[in-house]
Amino acid sequence: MSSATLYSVSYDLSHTLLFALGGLIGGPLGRLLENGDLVTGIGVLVFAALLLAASMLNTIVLIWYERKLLGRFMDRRGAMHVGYAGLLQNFADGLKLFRKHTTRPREADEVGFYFGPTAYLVTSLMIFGILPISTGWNSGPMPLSLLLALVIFSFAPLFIFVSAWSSNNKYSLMGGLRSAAQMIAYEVPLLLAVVAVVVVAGSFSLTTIVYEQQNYWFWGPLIVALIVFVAAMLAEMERIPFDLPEAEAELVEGWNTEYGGMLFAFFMLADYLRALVGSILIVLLFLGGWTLPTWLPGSLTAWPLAGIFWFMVKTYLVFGLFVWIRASLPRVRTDQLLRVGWNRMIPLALLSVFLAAALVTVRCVPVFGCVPSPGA
Amino acid sequence: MQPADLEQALRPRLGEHLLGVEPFEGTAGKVRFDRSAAVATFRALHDELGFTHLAMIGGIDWVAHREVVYTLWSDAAKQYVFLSTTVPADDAHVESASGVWPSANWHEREAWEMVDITFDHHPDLRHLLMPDGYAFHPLLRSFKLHEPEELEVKVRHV
Amino acid sequence: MGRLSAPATSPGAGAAPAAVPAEPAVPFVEIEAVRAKEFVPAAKEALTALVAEQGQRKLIQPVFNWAGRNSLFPLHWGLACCAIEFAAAFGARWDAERFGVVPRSSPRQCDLLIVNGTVTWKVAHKLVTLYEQMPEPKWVIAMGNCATGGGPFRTAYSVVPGVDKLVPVDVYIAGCPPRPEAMLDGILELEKLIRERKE
Amino acid sequence: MSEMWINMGPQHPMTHGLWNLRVRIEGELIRDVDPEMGYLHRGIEKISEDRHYNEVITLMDRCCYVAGLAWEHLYIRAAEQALHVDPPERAEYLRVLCDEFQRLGSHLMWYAAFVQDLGLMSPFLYGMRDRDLVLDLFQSYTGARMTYEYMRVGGVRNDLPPGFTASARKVLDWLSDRFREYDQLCLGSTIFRKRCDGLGVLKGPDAVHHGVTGPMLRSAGVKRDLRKDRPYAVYGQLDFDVAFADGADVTARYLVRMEEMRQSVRLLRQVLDWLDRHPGPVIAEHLPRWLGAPYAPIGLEGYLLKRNYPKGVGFSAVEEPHGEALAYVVNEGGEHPYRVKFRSPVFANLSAARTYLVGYHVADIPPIMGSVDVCVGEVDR
Repeated sequence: MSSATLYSVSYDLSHTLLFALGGLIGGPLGRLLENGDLVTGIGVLVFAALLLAASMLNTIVLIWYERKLLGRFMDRRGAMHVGYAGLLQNFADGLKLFRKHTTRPREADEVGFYFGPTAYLVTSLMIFGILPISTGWNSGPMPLSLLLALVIFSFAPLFIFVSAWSSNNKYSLMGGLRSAAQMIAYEVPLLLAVVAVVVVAGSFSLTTIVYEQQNYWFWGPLIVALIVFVAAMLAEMERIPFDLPEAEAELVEGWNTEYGGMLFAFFMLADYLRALVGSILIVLLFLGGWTLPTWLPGSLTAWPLAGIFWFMVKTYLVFGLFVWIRASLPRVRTDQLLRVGWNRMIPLALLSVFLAAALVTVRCVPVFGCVPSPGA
Repeated sequence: MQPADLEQALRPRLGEHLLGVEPFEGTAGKVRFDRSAAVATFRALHDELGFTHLAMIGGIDWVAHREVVYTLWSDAAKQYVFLSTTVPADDAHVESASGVWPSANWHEREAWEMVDITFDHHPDLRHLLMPDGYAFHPLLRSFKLHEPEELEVKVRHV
Repeated sequence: MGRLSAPATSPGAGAAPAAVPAEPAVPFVEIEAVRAKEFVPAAKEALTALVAEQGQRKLIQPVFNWAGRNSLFPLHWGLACCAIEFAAAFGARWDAERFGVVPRSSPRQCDLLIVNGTVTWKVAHKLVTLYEQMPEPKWVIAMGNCATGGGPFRTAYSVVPGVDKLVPVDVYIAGCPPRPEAMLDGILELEKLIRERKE
Repeated sequence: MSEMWINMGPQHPMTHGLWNLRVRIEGELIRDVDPEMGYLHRGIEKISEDRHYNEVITLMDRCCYVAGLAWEHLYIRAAEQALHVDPPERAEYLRVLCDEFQRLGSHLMWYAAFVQDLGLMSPFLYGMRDRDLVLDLFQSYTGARMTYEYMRVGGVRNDLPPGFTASARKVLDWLSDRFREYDQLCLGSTIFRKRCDGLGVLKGPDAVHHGVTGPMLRSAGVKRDLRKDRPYAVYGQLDFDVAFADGADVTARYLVRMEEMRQSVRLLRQVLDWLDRHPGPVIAEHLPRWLGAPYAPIGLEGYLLKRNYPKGVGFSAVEEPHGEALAYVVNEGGEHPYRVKFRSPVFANLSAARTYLVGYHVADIPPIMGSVDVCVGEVDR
C-alpha cells in the first residue's frame, strides 16, 4: 500500500526527468544534473506543487460542499447552474474575483493592507506541508510536526489584526480586535486538548499519533479532549457559533470589510484552508487518520490510494459536522465567548489531560482495549 | 368617558383656557384649549385623567391658521381623546409636550418640519425626515408638488 | 534528414499543400514542408493573428465573462418594498443562489448594485458613494418602478424620479414590486449583457 | 479605548431598511444612540392630498410593505368615517381575514429577519418559505403578493375565489405545526437564550411613557391590544386571547410574537367558518358614483354631488402587526382628502431607542433592533 506514495511519485518523476536530461546533454553538465541532491530538491518542488494544487482543489471543493450541504439544511438547492450541480461555481467566483480591480482606500496603510491577506494565505498553506495525509505523504520523519502545525496555525490572528488595522475602518478594527481576543483565548484549551492526545500517543509526530491509533481511535477514551478540541477549533476557524469577527449582522463583513477582489479571495481561501486543516487535525488526532478499524474487511484498504481516499472521506464528514453546526446554532456574544473560553474550556481541557494521564497509567480500558507502551 | 365628563373634569383647572369639548365619534371627545395653557392641559390629562400614552401629534394647515392635534390614550378608560389647539400662521408656536410625554419628541420634530409649527422648550428640535438644512415645509398648503420633468439633477459627490 | 519532395524554391507559399499538388502519392509531404525557414514566418503570422484576436478580446475575455456572469454578488441593501421581494428571491422557493448570486454586505466585494426601492434625495449621495466604492467591473439593476422612474411617488418632493439620474443602469425591471421571478429574469438579462462584454 | 461614533446604516445588514443608527461606543459598550430617519421619506401624506380617496390605497400598500393590508384597513376605516360610508358585514369579516393573514405574514418575515441577525441562517429560509404560503393565499384573491389594492371605500374589491377557505385551512394547519419547530430551533437553543434573555429591557411604565406599542409593549406586561380594548371591525364577535409576557426583553418579544401568530391562526379559523356560512355583498350598495372610481363623473351631476357631500373627519385605530396605528383623515369636500395623518407604531418604538439600547454591547444591537421589528416604510412614510 505504501509503495506508491505522493512523495515517491514526485521523487521518481524528478529522478527520471533529470537523468533523462543529463543523458541527453552528456558531458560534465549532464553529470551535474545526475546529482542526488538536485533530484531530491526538484522532487520536493514537484511535491510542493502537487500539494498546492491538491490543497487548493480540496478547498474549492470544500466550499462547494458547504454551499450544497447548507442548501439542503435550508430546504433549497444551493448553486446549480454552473457546471454539473454547480461544481464549477467556485471556479467562476475565483476567476471573477481575480478579474476584479483591487482597490485600496486612500487612508489605508499600504504595506499592511497587502501584506496581511497574503501572509494569512501563505501561512495557512504552509501547514499542508506538515500534515501527513497518508503513509509516505511526507518526505521524511517529522518528530514535532503536530507542534509545528499548531504554531503556524496560530499565526493567523496577527495577520488578521494587521490587515484589519491597516484598512482604516472602524468595523474592520473591531473585527480584528475580536479576532485577536478570541484566537488567543482559544489557543490555550486547543493546546491542552492536544497535550492529552500527546500524552496517550507518546509522540508529537502526527504520523506516530496515527499509528498509535491502530488498536482503537482516540475519540472514545479522550472524548473530553475531543469536545474541547472541536469547540476551540470552531473558534479558531471563526465559524458559527464563534464567527464574531465577521459577524455580519453588526460588523458588516468584519475584518475584511474593506477588502475586495483578489485580496478578498485570499481571505476566503485562507478561511477554508484553515477549516480544512482543522478537520484534518481532528481526523488525525482522534479519528485514526487514514486507517480503518481492524474489524472491517481488509479489502477496503487494500488498493492504491485507499489511505488518501478514506482520509478525505473522514475529513469531509467532519467538515459536514461543522456545516451542520452552522445551520443550526446562532452566534454567541464576545463576552460570553471569552467567558466560556477561559472559564469552561480550560478546566475541561485540564480535566482531559488528567484523564489521559490516568489512561496511560491504567493502560487498559474495558471497551477500547489497551494502550501500547510508549515508544514501542 | 363622555365629552361632558371631560369638560367637568378640566374646567376647574383650565378656566377660560378650555375652549370647549366637542364630541367625536369613536373617542371620548375633542378638547379644544388655548395654547397659553398648553402645559396645564397636558398635566391635567396626564396626571389626573390617566391619559398616559401620547399616540400622535399632527399639524393641519388651515391656511389662515394652523391646528395641532394631540391624540391620547388612557389604559384605564380604554379610550382615545383628542386635544386641539390653533395657532396663527404667522406666529405658529406652542409649548412642547415632551416634558410630559417623552414620546412627543419625534412627533413634534416631524410636525415642526412638515407644518412649520415651532414647539417651545423642545429638547432637540431639528430635522427628522428631511435632510438637514431643508428650507421648506412640505405639508403646508402653499407647498405645491412639482412634476419631476422640471427637475435638474445635480449630484454632489461627498 | 529524410526525403524532401517539396521544391525548396517556393518561398512565397506559406501553406505547404498548395505548393505540392504535383506529387500526391507521397503521404508525409506536409510534415516535411515545415522547415525552419518557413516555420518562422508562419509562426509569426499565427502569433500575430492570435495577438490581434486577443486585442479584440476574443480569447481570454469570454472566460472572464463566463466567470463574471456566473458569480454576480449583489450588494445586501434593502431600500423599500422591492427589498422584500429581493429577499424572497433568496428564499427557499426561488433560491437565487442557484445562479451564483450571493448577497454580500460590503460594497468592496460586490459587483452588482440592485436598487430595490424608492431612492430619496436624502439617500442619493450615499447610493452614489456605495456605487463608487464597488470595484470595477460593476453593474446596476434598477428593480421596480420606483427605481426606474419614481413609480407612484414620482411627484413627491423627496423622491429621485429614477435612479438612472444618479448611476448608470444596465437593466430595468418593471413591476411594483417585481415578483422574484422577474428579479431572477432581470439577473439573467444582465448575464446576457455580460456575455457580449468586450472590455 | 476611547469613545467613538459609528454609523450603522443606511447600508448595513442590521437595519433591514433604510435608516441609520448612530451609536457612540466605548470598546464594545453602547454609550449613546441616535437613530437617523428619513432616508425613505416619500411624502405619502402630501401625495395623498392630490389623490382620490381610493387612490390613496395604492400608497398604503407601499407605506408598510410587510403589512400592506393592515394599513389599507387602517386608512379605509378612517376614510369611511370621514365620508360617512358603512361597509357590509361580510366586507368587515374579509378585512379581518386580511388583517390576520397579514399579521402572520409580517411576523413570519420578522422571524426570518430576526433570527438571521443572531447568525442563524436557516430560520430565514424557513420563515420565507412559510411566508410564501401566506402570500400565495393573498395572491389567490387579491392578485398580488405584496401590493394588493384590495380594500375600497365602502367594502372590499372582490369576494374570495371558490375553494379559498379549504386551501387557507390547509395553510393554517401547516403553519401551526411549523410554530413548534421554530420554538425548538430558537427556545431550545441555549445560545439563543443566552443571547436574548435580559436584553433590551424596556419595562412597562417606561414603555407607556415613551409611546411604545404593539408586541414590544405587551412583552413588558401591559395588556393593551386595540382588538380587545377598542374592538373595531368584527373583533368584538371573535374569540381570542391577547398574547403577552412580562420579561420585557428580547425573549419576551419573541414569545409574544409567536403567541400572536397562534392566536391569529385561531382567529382565522373562526373567520373562515363565518365566511363559509354567510355569503353576501362585499361592498356598500349605495355609494356615490364619484367615490367608486377616481375621475368618474366630471359633469354637472358629479360636481353637484361632490359639492353637496357632507364634510367630515375620520379617525381610526388599528392594531397592525407592529403595534398601534392611527389614521386621521380630513374631508373638506371634493374627491381628495384635505389632510391625511398617520401614526406609525414603529416610529414611536424607534424614538425610544435610547432607553432599550444604551448599556448593552454592540453585538446586542442586531437582536434588540430585530425584536423591535423595524419597517422603515411606515416610519418615514
